[in-house]
Amino acid sequence: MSAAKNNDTIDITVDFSGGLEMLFDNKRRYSVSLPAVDGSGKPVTMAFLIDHLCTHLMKDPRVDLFVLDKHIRPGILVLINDADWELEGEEAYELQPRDNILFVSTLHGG
Amino acid sequence: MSAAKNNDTIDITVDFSGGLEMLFDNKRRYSVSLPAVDGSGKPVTMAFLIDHLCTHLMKDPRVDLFVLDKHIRPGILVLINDADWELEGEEAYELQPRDNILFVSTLHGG
Amino acid sequence: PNGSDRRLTDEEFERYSRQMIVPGMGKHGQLRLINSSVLIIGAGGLGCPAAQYIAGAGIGTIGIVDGDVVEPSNLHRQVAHATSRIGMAKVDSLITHLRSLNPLPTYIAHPFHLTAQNGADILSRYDLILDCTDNPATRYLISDLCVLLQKPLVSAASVQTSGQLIVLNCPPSPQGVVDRPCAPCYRCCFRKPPPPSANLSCGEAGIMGPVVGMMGVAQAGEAIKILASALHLPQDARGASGASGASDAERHLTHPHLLIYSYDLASAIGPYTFRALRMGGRKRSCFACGEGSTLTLEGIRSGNPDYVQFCGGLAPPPHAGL
Amino acid sequence: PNGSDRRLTDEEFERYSRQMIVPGMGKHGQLRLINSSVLIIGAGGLGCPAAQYIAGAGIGTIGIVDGDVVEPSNLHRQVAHATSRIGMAKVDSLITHLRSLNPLPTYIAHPFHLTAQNGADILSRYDLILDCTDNPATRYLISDLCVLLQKPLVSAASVQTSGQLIVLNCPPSPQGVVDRPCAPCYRCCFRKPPPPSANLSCGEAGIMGPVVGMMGVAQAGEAIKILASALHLPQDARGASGASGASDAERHLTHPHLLIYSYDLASAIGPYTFRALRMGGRKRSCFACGEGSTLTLEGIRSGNPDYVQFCGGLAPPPHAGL
Ligand SMILES: [Zn+2]
Ligand SMILES: [Zn+2]
Repeated sequence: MSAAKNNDTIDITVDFSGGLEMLFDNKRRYSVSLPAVDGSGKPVTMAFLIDHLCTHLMKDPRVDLFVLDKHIRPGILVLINDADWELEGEEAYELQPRDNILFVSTLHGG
Repeated sequence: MSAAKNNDTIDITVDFSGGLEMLFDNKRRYSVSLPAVDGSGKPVTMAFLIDHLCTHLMKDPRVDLFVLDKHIRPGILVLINDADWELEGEEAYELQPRDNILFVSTLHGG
Repeated sequence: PNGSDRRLTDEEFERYSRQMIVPGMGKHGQLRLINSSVLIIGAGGLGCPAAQYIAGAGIGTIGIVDGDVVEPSNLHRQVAHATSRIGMAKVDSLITHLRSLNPLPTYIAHPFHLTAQNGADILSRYDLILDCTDNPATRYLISDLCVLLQKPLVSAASVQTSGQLIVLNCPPSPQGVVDRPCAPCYRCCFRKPPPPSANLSCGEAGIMGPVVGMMGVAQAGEAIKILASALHLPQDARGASGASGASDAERHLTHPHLLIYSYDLASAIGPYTFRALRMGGRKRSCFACGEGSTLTLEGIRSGNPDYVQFCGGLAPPPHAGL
Repeated sequence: PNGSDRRLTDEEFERYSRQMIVPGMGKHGQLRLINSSVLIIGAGGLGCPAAQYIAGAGIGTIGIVDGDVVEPSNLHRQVAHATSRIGMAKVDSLITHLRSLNPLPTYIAHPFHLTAQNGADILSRYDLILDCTDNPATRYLISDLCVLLQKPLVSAASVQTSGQLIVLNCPPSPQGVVDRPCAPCYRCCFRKPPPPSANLSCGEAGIMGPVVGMMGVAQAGEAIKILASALHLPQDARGASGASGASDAERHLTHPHLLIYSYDLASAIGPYTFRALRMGGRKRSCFACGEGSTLTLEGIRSGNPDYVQFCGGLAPPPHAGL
């Protein structure tokens, strides 16, 4: 579907909410530039983004509050353009320019 | 700025809020298709849209609750893509495809 | 249940006049509220403001569940309690306030925590449930009971500077039905709880009063909307009272939005202060409501599933109400 | 003003502990609240919930202005009043409730309507103003006084199923300064009032309780944010307490967002339930705060401008508080 060349980039915004922003330097919004294709020439996916966030943006050593066993930990909702990523293919979703990705931890207090 | 041809159209959404929806058949959102240029070949503006709404969409006979002396009546805010239209040129603003225009009456109750 | 065609009393007309003249409410909507019953689980930071507006609107029967007593550290956000009622059961303190606001509804006190043993009996007596609790185990229990008892559920949560709200199971569908669009349950949206280390309570992590207050008032707003417009009933039971313009899916909440509120002590209101996130409908694979689910009321009563273990092995805190 | 370095008492620590542990608040934020004063104009549908959370949070001095008495038709939404206090001055009824919630603040009753004659004297005694009134004439008067007295203003309004909120004049700048970005006043955003025929009051047009309740709680949230983080003070007076990530413009509200809430009795929460609309900053041509403005406190006191005439010649309703 994507006709990206090897040195194209994709610019997206990534938001953190519900307390997750504390793991990312207390910033609620990041502009993120990703290569359009991964090392094997395939369009970059949500899985690629999550790995990128852990490697490059996360300041907090408690990675397991974001990722467990290489997947987003239970209790975090992932939204692609404000829709539950389960409606969009989850980790296999291929990122599009100007996508907004939101990670929000579910709350239980009251 | 616009290179529109005579039979092009521009598709926008128009929202009503704060009670104004009552003048428009109690619908809060309309999809509106406008000619890209007006009768004299100029790109269509907010002034054109307002005239179009009064002529084609308004069901309520009380036009003066929306337009007074050919201008939007005092007490109605106009937002172009969620920004006050005073920041965008007001009636002279040239509509762009996919614009969202919101009319909201200011409230004073409490 | 009975009396849906009765006249309003003069006292009711006077008290509810300002909401009855709102387009879409009317005498019809007011009578629906008067003939409805709502259960508010949790008399804390969410339950206090929710109960104020639910009682004010004249919902006829209002039950409150909570096993805690009022403490001084509650009072910055639990605005229906009072300093003079510190030490009193929260349920009794809240009902004291509600009765002084509006003596017309019937108030029912359930002065203990909701459990797998007592839950079904309590929830079955009400038309609509508000989850105003503060721990994952109780939240999954309430949702499972709402699936089995076919009750609409207005669920909210709040910690520190964040709030969330979603309407679930509305309108309710029989467990296991997946051949048509059905509203999701809590498990459809939030399949697994966070590990206990990632779960913050208001007691440990803190909470700003207006943040949880906003969510509680919003819960009342959704509950009143659902009951006054009968959004939880099938189309034919609602009659032709719905306003034009809203699609049946919008009315029926089969694909609800999760509202999130992000309050920032250091910044002004902006475009991301409130966001409405589009969630899916009922999931075929849902443990509670999906195809072939084996969840039963009898199972829940006898400890299956084990909610405490599911949520990481910690029992709900002794002071579970926020 | 004094005592900003004093210790918190044990009672204060206990009562405010759950908000003090929220990141960004702390003892420093709590002391700022305790040393602040807020004036709530209107003890109705907005003022009741706003006052509950402002009192709960421990703002040190809380003034209430309202000339009305409690009526039965108020009680579905004015949830800090009580059936037993029908006929009592709203100011006294509200303070009764607030004092039972939190006896620590100083409460000041102004049991009369705000007027061009008494306004400056009252507003000048407070750090921040909440406009919880119900008519255009009073709203323009309050804004003009806030410009001249350099007070931040949290303004909200609500009718039927709609609500609005905006933070104005925050931080305040001297009247007439237009050579740098300054926050707008009410007139900068709403230059002219609607014709009287288009202006709806809650008494005539109705109001859903949770809608006005949401706006009142949100007003408290913005007031607490501004005072705890000192967003109304110049950067150097605030110190280094602001969290990173927010630009100075976001913190300083020089281009505020107008929050609008659209509650729909017939539909679920959706992406347009809440919208934040970007407004401009101070307008060079503003009658009140702009370049060369001739508005003065003395003028206001002596009837210039004429707010009633400006708003279409109708005096504020005799029962002006909602
Ligand atoms: Zn389910
Ligand atoms: Zn101005």
